[in-house]
Amino acid sequence: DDSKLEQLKSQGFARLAIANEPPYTAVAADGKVSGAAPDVAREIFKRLGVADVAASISEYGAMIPGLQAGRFDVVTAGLFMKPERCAAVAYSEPVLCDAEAMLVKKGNPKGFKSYEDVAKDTSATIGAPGGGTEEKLALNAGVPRERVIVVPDGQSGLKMVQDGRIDAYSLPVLSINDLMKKAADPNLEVIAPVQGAPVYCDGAAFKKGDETLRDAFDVELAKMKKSGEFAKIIEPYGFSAAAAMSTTRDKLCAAK
Amino acid sequence: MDWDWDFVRQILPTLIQGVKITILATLLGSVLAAIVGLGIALARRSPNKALSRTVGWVAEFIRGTPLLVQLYFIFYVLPDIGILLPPLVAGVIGLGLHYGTYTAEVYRAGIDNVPRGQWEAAKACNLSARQTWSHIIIPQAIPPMIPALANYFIAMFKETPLLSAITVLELMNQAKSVANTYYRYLEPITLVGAFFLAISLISVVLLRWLERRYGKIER
Amino acid sequence: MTQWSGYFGLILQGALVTIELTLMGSVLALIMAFLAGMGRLSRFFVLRALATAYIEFFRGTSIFVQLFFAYFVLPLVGFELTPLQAGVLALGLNVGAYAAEVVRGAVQSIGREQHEACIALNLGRWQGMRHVILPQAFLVMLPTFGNNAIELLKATSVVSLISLADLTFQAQVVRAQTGNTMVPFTTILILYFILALLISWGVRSLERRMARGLDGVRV
Amino acid sequence: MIKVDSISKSFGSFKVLDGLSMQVMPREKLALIGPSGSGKTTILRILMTLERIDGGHIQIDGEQLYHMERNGQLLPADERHLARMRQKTGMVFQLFNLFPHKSVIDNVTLAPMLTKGTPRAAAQKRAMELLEMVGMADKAKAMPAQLSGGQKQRVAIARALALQPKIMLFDEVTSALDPELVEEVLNVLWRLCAETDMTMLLVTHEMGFAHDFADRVLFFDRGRIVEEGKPDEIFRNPKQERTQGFLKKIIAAGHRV
Amino acid sequence: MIKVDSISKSFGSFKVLDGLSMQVMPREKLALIGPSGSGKTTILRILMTLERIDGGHIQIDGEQLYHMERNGQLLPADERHLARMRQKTGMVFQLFNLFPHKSVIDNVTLAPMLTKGTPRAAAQKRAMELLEMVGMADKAKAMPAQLSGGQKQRVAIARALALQPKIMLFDEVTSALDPELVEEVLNVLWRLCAETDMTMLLVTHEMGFAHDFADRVLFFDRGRIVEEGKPDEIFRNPKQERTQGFLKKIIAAGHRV
Ligand SMILES: Nc1ncnc2c1ncn2[C@@H]1O[C@H](COP(=O)(O)OP(=O)(O)OP(=O)(O)O)[C@@H](O)[C@H]1O
Ligand SMILES: Nc1ncnc2c1ncn2[C@@H]1O[C@H](COP(=O)(O)OP(=O)(O)OP(=O)(O)O)[C@@H](O)[C@H]1O
Ligand SMILES: [Mg+2]
Ligand SMILES: [Mg+2]
Repeated sequence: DDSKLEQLKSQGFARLAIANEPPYTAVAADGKVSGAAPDVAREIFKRLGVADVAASISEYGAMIPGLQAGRFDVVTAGLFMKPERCAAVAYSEPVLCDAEAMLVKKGNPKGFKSYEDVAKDTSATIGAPGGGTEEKLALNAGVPRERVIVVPDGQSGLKMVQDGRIDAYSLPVLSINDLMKKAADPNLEVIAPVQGAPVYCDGAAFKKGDETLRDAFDVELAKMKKSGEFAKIIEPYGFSAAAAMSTTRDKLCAAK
Repeated sequence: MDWDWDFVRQILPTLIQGVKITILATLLGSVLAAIVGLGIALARRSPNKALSRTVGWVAEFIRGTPLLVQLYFIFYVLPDIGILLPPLVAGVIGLGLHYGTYTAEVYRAGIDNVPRGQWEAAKACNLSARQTWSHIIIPQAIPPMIPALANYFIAMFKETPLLSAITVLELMNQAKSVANTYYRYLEPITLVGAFFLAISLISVVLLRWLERRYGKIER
Repeated sequence: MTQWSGYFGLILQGALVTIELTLMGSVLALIMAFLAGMGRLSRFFVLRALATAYIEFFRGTSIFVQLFFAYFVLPLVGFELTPLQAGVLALGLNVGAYAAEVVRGAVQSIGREQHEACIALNLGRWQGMRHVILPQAFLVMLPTFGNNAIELLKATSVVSLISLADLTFQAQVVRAQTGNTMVPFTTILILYFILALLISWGVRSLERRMARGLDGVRV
Repeated sequence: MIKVDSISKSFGSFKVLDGLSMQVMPREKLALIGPSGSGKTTILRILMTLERIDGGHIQIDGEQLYHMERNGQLLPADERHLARMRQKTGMVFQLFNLFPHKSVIDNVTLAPMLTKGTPRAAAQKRAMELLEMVGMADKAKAMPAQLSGGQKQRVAIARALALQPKIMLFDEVTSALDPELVEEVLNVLWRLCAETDMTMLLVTHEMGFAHDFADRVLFFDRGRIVEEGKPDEIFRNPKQERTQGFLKKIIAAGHRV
Repeated sequence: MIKVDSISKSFGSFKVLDGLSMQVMPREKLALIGPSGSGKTTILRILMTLERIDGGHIQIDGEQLYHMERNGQLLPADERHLARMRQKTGMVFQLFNLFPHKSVIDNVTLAPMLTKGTPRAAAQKRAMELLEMVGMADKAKAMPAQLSGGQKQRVAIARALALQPKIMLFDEVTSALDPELVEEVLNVLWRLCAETDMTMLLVTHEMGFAHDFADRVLFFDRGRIVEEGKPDEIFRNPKQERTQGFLKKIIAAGHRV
């Protein structure tokens, strides 16, 4: 049934959960929300007849419970599709794709190329967002729990690498690049992409049960991808439209 | 969301790891708070006006601002001036400083509550300042403070989840971590709540006992 | 660097949210404090038990857990709250539980002789409470209420957990957008402190106004 | 008339009153004397319903105080019965127990306005008369903290009188006062004694005053009445050894009889 | 000998003592009487160095109390000088001020052991003698909270005596006691008066006792000595109107003179 979409139309806006993580999302000095993920969502909802979106920044850990509790209508925050997540929410087709990167000290003193390298060096620590893709990749690569440091946000991770508290901080490539750009610190270096880590794509995440809305979203998304408007929105932020169009939700949700 | 006992069993060991860190942080923080508080209380009684005023304002500042922000400050800003602390150490220092400003008030009240007549009787007995403190004032001031101090240590215990902001893997952080791994929130958070409640109820009993045992001096 | 004024604007917006939360939370806390505090003094077992359960539960579980429940679990059982409502609810109920004990303590601190004077003058229980005991007890409560309000102010910093754009949260946003840690955190520390000073100043002047005449000199 | 019939009262395991009986006639002025801890305050507090009794009966004006008759049965009194019975009695405390947050006149008008619904104007008029009587009319606007002990006690007396009780209980109303201030309160009691026909029960250590003031003196010891009689009999020729010992000590301590 | 030379003392803007002078001979027993607030307590507290003076001089045994001579100059006394001078004086307070966390005997032995280094055994022996004297030997092991007011006060007297002061100050030592307990403390004072040759200054409202006990009576009013003389003169034939008024009121209030 279309009731969810009708409801959004009549109230005139959809509630988005976004992360505090450029360039997926950005907050301008005047408080206006932009960034690749919300821009795409805003455009599609406009086409669906929902005039506006109301974006609120949320912790990663609070997004899925917030969606389940009906706090948000959709999460557009760079939540990468993975089988477990696909079980918890209803994803749209892929939107933003990115590989994984690591931030390390200049010259990569410990010589990391992959998460396995971190696992092998018994004194090495790696930082990652709690509950994020990178945390899981590191754990799966065999880095023990106590050497995977849960870092609340990107700036904290950057600071911890600068201060030598962790040896590497891992986020998607574009996020790391954005951090680097803002920090402009010549003593840091980015390793991208991390070897052996797949390229992930996110999608707009809907509550289980809102599949009709999701399907309507997908239709508009596909149209935009075809017309090239999709690329026009996300490429200025550094994302590749081709990557998103080369894969599907079903593939990503089935992976591993 | 239905309650899943199997899941509970699965995550319990991880949460217990967090409990250990939580308790460790509380204990270390309490010791530090007890010492810092005494320092502040004595400095504020100092006849040196500059010292007592400065310490007074600093304590007032620490007490008037959130521990969360202080923790950020200690952990992320202090390295800029060359002070690099491991997460747990930074957390314990934050807790100790913050609660030290509270315990200082307890010490102050404890000392003020010794009746003036006791100071005067000590003087009439010709005791020196040191003898008055060690034989008359402190022995009467400490026992009534014990329940109030214990109260703050329990409060501190319940604020340890803040340490997750500076990457200490205490109970709340562990719970969030497992919740994000399995996308189940009800069980971990409820368990955390139950754990805090259990400890609090036990400590209420303990507190009542402390109050009975040390609460007042019969005059 | 030119954007700083804009980001300060963002932080000020956060300050407004913090103030709003503090005010509304304080009102709720005050109501709960009197309900539960008087409940604990009630003659009726059921009221006493209810009040005790409320107080022990909300003092016993950490504010983090309560906030999480108000925001994520209540909707599952049909109570949909906006983030602001959830924040006010959790903060108000939490601080209200602490303040309830203040109410009880203050009422009990009014000597038995005042209660007896009420009986001897044949005032009813509620009349005595309303006209004799509470007006005196309120003066005893005020300073501690002030402290509770400051605790509440500080506790608002944890609402960032439920996406409320309060001071601390905005500081994090500014930090992520500018890459600067020192400036936003120093700014909000100062803002929190100013707010805390305002609260204690307000309470103190209220106290002074109400205490007028109570310890007057003989004329 | 007050009729106390073998009442007993314990605090924990300590028996304060032990089968005490006594009668007070209407308009009688009674002085209760006796050593500390003998139960004088307790009996007044029981008459004021500040303490419950463990056994026995008390009648005031022919009505049970702590019991009520329902369908021929004697049941423990409920709060409503007590409130009604309480109207007959007023009490003045050793430590005055004024309401510190209310001015002198508000202390006096509060109870009539709340319990009898007396309009404010009428209550204030009556209060001023009473304050006049105790010599405190000029302090009507003052707060209790601004008064001396003797002044506080006089206000407390006016406050108790405002409810027009038939029975007034005074518990050591001068013993918390500086010696110089005692007289002014005793003067008020004298006037009260002369001008009204209230029944008055007075606990005091001022033996001289008790002697001159009372129609009858009761000597308490350990929760019992050891001796009673006209003041002259008790003070000049106490029969009981216990009474003799007590009076001797009080005299040795410098109190006039 | 104590020589007080035109001392003054204010609390804030309120002048409590105003150019007060007096002399006390060795072994003299002095009673200080006067209305409330007249400065009796204050002068005792000044002699005990619990308050500083604002002007004037005090000599005890020819030595300055609040000043010390250094190279011919008179400087304000430092804590060491005060501590030394304090040895001459002992004080007993209205509210006893026993140390509640110490047993009776420890209250008495504490000061000799700490300030004079008396060995424990000797201090305890002496303490038992003193407790014997005040009739409290059997309560040596008790805690203060277990004692009655009169018993507490007797222990407080023993404690003050333990330091063997030459001058003893008593500030209304019976006025916080139940009337029946007053006698036991006055008895101790009588014995003390007879058995030792200490100089004693006694503030009291017990006019009868003051009369019998004192060699000389000082009548205080508003921080000055209004009248002084032998007890018989003061109590029977007070010259000053103020004194007459005061004594009249006290007598009217039921105190024997
Ligand atoms: N609430 C109470 N709990 C326990 N014991 C009490 C209580 N009230 C009075 N008592 C005890 O009962 C006894 C009698 O007390 P009461 O106050 O009637 O004596 P009193 O004759 O008025 O003595 P006083 O002259 O000292 O006022 C005392 O031993 C007292 O300690
Ligand atoms: N620490 C103080 N601060 C302010 N005023 C004080 C202080 N101590 C005493 N006073 C005032 O000094 C005056 C004299 O006090 P003092 O205690 O010497 O009187 P007193 O003669 O002992 O009276 P009483 O018989 O009531 O004990 C009083 O008016 C009192 O209020
Ligand atoms: Mg009594
Ligand atoms: Mg005095």
